[in-house]
Amino acid sequence: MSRIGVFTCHCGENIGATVDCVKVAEMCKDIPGVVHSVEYKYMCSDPGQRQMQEAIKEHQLDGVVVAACSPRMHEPTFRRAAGDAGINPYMCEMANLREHCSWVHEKGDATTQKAADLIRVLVEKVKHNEPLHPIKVPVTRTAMVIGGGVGGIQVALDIANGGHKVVLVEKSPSIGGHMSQLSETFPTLDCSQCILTPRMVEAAQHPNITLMTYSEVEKVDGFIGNFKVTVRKKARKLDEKLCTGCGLCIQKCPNKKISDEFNEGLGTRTAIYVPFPQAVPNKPVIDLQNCTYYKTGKCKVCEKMCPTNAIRFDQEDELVTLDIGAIVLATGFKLMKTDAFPEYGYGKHKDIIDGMQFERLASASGPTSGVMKRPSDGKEPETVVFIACSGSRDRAKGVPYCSKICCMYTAKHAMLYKHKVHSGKAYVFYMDIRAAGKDYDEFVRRAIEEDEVKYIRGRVSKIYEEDGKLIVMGADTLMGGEPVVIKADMVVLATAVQSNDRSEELAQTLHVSYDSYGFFAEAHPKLRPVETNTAGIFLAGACQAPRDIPETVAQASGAAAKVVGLFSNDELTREPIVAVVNRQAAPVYSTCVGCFLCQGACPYQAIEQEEIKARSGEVIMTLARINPGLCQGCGTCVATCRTKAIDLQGFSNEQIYAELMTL
Amino acid sequence: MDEKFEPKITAFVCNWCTYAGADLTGTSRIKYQSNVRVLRVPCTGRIDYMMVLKALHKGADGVIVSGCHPNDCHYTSGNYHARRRWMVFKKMMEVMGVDMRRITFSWVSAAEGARWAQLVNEVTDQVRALGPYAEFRQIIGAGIE
Amino acid sequence: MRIGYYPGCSLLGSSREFDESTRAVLKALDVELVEVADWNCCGASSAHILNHELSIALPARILALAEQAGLTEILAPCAACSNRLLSAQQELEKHPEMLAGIEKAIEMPYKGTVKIVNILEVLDRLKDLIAAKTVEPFAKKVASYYGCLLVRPPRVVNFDRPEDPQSMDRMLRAVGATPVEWPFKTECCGAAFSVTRTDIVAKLSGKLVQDAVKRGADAIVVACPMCHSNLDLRRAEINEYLQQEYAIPAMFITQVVGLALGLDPKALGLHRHMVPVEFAETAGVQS
Amino acid sequence: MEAVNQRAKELLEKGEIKAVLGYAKGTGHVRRPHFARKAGQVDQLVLDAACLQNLAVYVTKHEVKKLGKVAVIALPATQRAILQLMAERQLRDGELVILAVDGEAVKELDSAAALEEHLALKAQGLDAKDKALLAELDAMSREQRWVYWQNELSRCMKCYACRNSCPMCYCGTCTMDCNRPQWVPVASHGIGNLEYHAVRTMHLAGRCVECGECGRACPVGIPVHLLTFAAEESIHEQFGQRAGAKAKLDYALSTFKTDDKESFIR
Amino acid sequence: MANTYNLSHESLNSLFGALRKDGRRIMAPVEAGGRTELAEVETPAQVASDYLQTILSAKEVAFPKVERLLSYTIAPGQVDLKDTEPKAVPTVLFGVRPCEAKAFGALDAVFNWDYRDKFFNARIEQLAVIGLSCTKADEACFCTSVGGGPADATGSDILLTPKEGGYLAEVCTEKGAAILNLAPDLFKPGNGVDKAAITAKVEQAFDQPALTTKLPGIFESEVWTDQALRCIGCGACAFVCPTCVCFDIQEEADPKKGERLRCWDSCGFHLFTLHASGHNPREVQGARWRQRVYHKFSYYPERYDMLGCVGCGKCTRACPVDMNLKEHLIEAAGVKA
Repeated sequence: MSRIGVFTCHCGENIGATVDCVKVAEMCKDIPGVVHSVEYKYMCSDPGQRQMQEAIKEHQLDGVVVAACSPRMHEPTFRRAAGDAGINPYMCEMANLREHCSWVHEKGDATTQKAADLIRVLVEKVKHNEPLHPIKVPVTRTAMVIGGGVGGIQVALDIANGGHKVVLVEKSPSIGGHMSQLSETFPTLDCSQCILTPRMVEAAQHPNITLMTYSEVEKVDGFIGNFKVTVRKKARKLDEKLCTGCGLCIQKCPNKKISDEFNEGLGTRTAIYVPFPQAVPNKPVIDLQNCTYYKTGKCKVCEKMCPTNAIRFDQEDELVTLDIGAIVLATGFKLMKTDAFPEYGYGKHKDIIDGMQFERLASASGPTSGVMKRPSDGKEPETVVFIACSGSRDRAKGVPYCSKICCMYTAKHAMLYKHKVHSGKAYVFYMDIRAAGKDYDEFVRRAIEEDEVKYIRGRVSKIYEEDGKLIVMGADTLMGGEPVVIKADMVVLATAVQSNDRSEELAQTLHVSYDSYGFFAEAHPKLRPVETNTAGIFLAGACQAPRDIPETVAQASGAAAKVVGLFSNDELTREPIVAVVNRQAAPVYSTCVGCFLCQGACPYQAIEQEEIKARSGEVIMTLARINPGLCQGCGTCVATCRTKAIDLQGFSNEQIYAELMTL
Repeated sequence: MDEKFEPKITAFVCNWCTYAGADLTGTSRIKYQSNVRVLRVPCTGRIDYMMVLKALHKGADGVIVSGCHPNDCHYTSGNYHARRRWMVFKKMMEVMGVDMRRITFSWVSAAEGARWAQLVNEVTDQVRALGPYAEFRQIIGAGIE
Repeated sequence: MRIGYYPGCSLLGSSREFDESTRAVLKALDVELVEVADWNCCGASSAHILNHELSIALPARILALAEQAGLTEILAPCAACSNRLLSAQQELEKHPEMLAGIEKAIEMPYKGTVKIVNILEVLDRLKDLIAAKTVEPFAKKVASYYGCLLVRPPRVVNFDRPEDPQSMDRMLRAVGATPVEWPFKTECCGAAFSVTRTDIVAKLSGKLVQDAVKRGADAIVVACPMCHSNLDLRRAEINEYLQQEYAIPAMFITQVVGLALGLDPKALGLHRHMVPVEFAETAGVQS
Repeated sequence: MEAVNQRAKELLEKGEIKAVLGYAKGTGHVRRPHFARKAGQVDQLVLDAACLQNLAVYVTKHEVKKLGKVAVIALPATQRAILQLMAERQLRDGELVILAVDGEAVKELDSAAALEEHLALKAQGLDAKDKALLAELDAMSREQRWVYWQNELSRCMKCYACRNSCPMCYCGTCTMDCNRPQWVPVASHGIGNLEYHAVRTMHLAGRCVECGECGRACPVGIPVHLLTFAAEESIHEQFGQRAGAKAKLDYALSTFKTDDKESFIR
Repeated sequence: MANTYNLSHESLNSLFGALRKDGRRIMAPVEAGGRTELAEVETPAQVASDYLQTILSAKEVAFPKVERLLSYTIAPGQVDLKDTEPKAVPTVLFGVRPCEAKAFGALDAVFNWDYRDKFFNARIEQLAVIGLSCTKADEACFCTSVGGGPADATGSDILLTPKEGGYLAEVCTEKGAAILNLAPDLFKPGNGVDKAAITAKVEQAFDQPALTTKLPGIFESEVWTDQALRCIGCGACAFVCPTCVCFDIQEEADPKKGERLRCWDSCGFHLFTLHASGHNPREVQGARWRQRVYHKFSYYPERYDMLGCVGCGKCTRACPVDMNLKEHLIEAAGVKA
């Protein structure tokens, strides 16, 4: 017979005001197997926990039901306390009287009855609980950082400086990310390249960091501490060891009119190229879509010119599988394109550009060498309109959220423009100015007050072209909704920050959750912001939500700290909520019949084959076995198994059956 | 029939979405009817159809089975497997003449606290209107001398 | 092809030429138009601001009649008509609980099975045939003017791009015309102010006429009776307001297609326009 | 038949197999399963329209496996069952000699791949009679179906003839025999019978080769095969998969498509 | 004590009326959906007219497939136990075959061996059997090989044998006489008829006493394994058998209440003898099949001095794989000891 203790919590007024806790505690005394039932104001408080621990000892309890808040809140707390009192922590269960009862029902007998019922169910469950022991798994102390922008670089450097190996995977030919495209950064207006480039070089030269540029993660198997990551190293068509980065091939490449991604289509590049002069590594790649040789079978000029014979036209993609202990996602974001705006001409006007294009126009290393020239005819724009919240906070565009960085960079853009074209007129259409950050609001004020940027609070309904001008039709809501028409030479849309292309695909590869906009989901919005729901995978930067540089870097260091913390142990312990295939004495061995129908149902490929052998070595049966390191405890296999050979620890058939019998 | 018939509703919900969603209902102080008793399992993939049948056996007048929306499964695909299982199970129950108005399948995410309240209320009202599941009750004990 | 036909009031009155040209062109393309018998007012433009149920019941009756006639598709050339039909159909789909009341009001069953199409959709389907049958390419520069009701609200009409639509431009290119790039494809013409406040129409439609001419158009092409009224019937007020004699004709898309197919201008109702359909060497402003 | 028997004799004589599993004359007009273990016994084997049983039920039994390699005279349903058993890893390639009989034609097969290829040439699905029965069931109201099945199932006494005659019910420990917990009551009372047949159906959904053996086996004439047929057909309709058609396991309930179409989940 | 009477076809109506008036339920074979099964009837017209055997035996009248032995409720601090009082309705079994009537003796032997089963006895006390001799038999029948016959009156309170215009009625027991006394006018004095001439011919198939003597010596014979190779191990034979008496006790309970049920069981099931350790003394179907034969033909005679088989052939007819008991017994009888 079980000796179960029930501890009913008032949670102050939270439960107590609706549920008659005293009565509930009294009712629970009548449940067979319950030897101790009390109520207390705050069970989670120190005295509350102590009370429970003392009762465990005094009444020799072998199981505990804490009737309080959601187990998602305090189950770890009470299990720890129960464990400290000498019983197995998994002999403690929680009945959710707060979120599922007192907060959602009116005061009354029915609610009190429900509270007692909820406890009764859990008491029956606890009677069938088994003591469980945490699973220990070894840890491979190598981290993988996916994404080589400023966030990824920071994570990699922090982990590497912590003494652990890091593999930094970047899909494009160079690390640097969006930050390397920026001209100046707010609120200090220091040159982006100047502060980023040293970090890029540091990462490249760090003995603990292995750079894998022009590479993409293809497959992730395994689990925390023991991931097996397959990376596709795309063929640069070049022997990186031989290439010195002299650039001769680039100079001689006959195919020079290719739209340049790094310059956001505002400049051109060759078919063999490095994305930008400061690229790390400074080794070119051949763009297969545009290379004359791959299109026509003739050319090979680069091969002829290369002084070290580094060009390899026959090079193939390479798949590399790595043992990884932790993964940090730092895959960044993308900007909504101007063609997403019907009201602004679906991207057909060359002089309507997005924020990143403006960065390139303003950048000293950009296609105009930092001279303000509008894309259509290269003229210096005399009037520029900046439109904040282009797409952001707009349900019709599918982006109800605030993109967070646009207020600041729009102010910066207007300022940079005014610094370059002193006589120019800059207008900013905005909804609200969100300049929360150190020195941020001061920065915006400077744009308005010192650089005389005209801020108009209102939306722009339409832009059309007339006589070489862009007619911007908007409204000034601070002037009673008065229509405003501005004849502009160039319009800059602060387009919405969106999750990166294929981020959902990547999330599915890594088994991490993501929100409806494709941003990766953190494990807890407040308390676990750099972790994902998948153990061992962490987040940094704008792949989680729109972020600016300081925030990205801070989060990157946070994620790095998590990884370093994980790597501080030889092995780590995991919750024993895993599926198990039963084993019985010969000649039955197991009720598993070895049909392996469960294998397909497992999302984690955790179901392996195990052979039962006679002493002679002859295989008697082939059974399923569940790798406790891979199993995450979803229980899909349990429901699939016909012979009930698989059971889920913590949510076993016996436990659930007992709960059901109580209803 | 008892004039004050109050239906018994049993809900099987996954830990990560619907249970968390129901927690949010609480945190948001959205009220709903108290007829439902929730059983927490890790994932809809864990929900064996026998649980649903047992709930009816043990006197439930209505059953709710709920988990993460497609694509949102904490375990990436448990809910897809569950969905298939339900598609077949529902068909079977219909063939056997079980009243499927009493079994509700739904997706309620961790963010849908209001939706959980609405679902529970809708199901409770619907089952209350249907009355006790007398038909099913009749076969319990039938065939015993 | 056999298709249901709901002309609506405008096509019997102010825009008879739209009706005539639609029938003529579709006949030339071997499309059989089956006019819905005993049709009624679609409710535009006032029913929906007066009584919601009425605004649903009126179009529902038309659709129900079409169902009874065994039609699967119904063409409503007037943009306001097709807009109202679509609105009613979607409202009933979304709110099945309204159905009983509506059926009672119209005294017949309503199933919602009839697909509603506008004239551009029908022409687009026949594009290849039209191109093949074109004998006199309409080699003019044209400003394609869609107005509001053809493309808006997008969730109701779900047709073409709500800003800068393309379907009429495609059709015009198919018959040899060159659509000008202009920004006012969906700007307001003044619509129902045509009667009550001609001054507003003059201002709004005036902007359209002025810009079309400025961008070198020889004609403004429309697919809505209301647009046509404002651009054609109100041309005197427009010209007076702008202090300019704009002679650019406003034509229905069906008329343009009809001309290209070599149909008799009279059969297309060209003679009914207030602004003569004439093209000078240098179209636009007549000095 | 003669050709089959001839080949069976040959195999037995050469010692390549230890027994031939086929049909023999039984009580009255009945044909019963029969193991011919000596060449001389082969002549007892008959093959005619009265041979109905799905012989695949025997090939997973350890008593039969212990005999050694067996040749099975396999009608189409038996072929499908053997293929499904192979996909479910209950039989290996080469473990059996499959004498596939389809009308007059006989083919000797010994691997899942060969069986798959062989079966691919044949139409699958229910015959007209069973389709009509399902349609009849379908035409009933929900309440009528409930009454129909409760009437039928009231006769069930859980003799498990349906289970034991099914080639796919090879589990060493059937879920019905699992008692910790006892999900399905042992007793054959109202709820016990409903739950048993629901479980049996769900366990065969996606695995049923539609031989109808369970219905034939039932001593009290409950058309239990209609349940598994309905499940299997619905799986075929909804997911396009069929049991007993593929050498590689293609189990509808452990695979999924992200766009599986249903309309009932709120 | 058999007294012989004539009973006309027409008088059956009155007899049924008299029985029902006396408060007795009449159970008889009826046709339902192509099957012959036992069911409650009100008039003779409802009784199946031309049948060989019912699928299930008549044993369920006294030994139902599921019966409640006791129930209990659990309240705080106490268990409230309630014994089940057997519901015994006065019943007349009409028209069962002599073999089945005889089988009640085999059931009685077990239910009253050392422990007297109150459930069985309560029902038997209230039961009267009006048997009906067989005028036809099939290949499965072998009553004459096990001491019975198509017109054997053992076990019947009244045995009817069809003849022209009605039945020959042999009133065999006091229970039978009591029925006669309900409607004495219907039973006309009749003279003896040559029953053998009217009833079915069932040839004796094997020498049962010799087989029973031989069985202990051929326990290890391969004949059992060979015969059982075809057996799929279901319980159809046991469940239709009029003498099979094995049952399983099941407790169905939740934290608040429970009940104890007695359910039919079968020695043919693998689970029947499975130990909790996983060991199974009857691991293979051959052993289980042998048990079935030995129980009926060796252990029964040894323990109760009677056979556990009445040769009705129901098992053969019900078997999905045509395990023909008669044929198998003939084969066993031929095995060299």
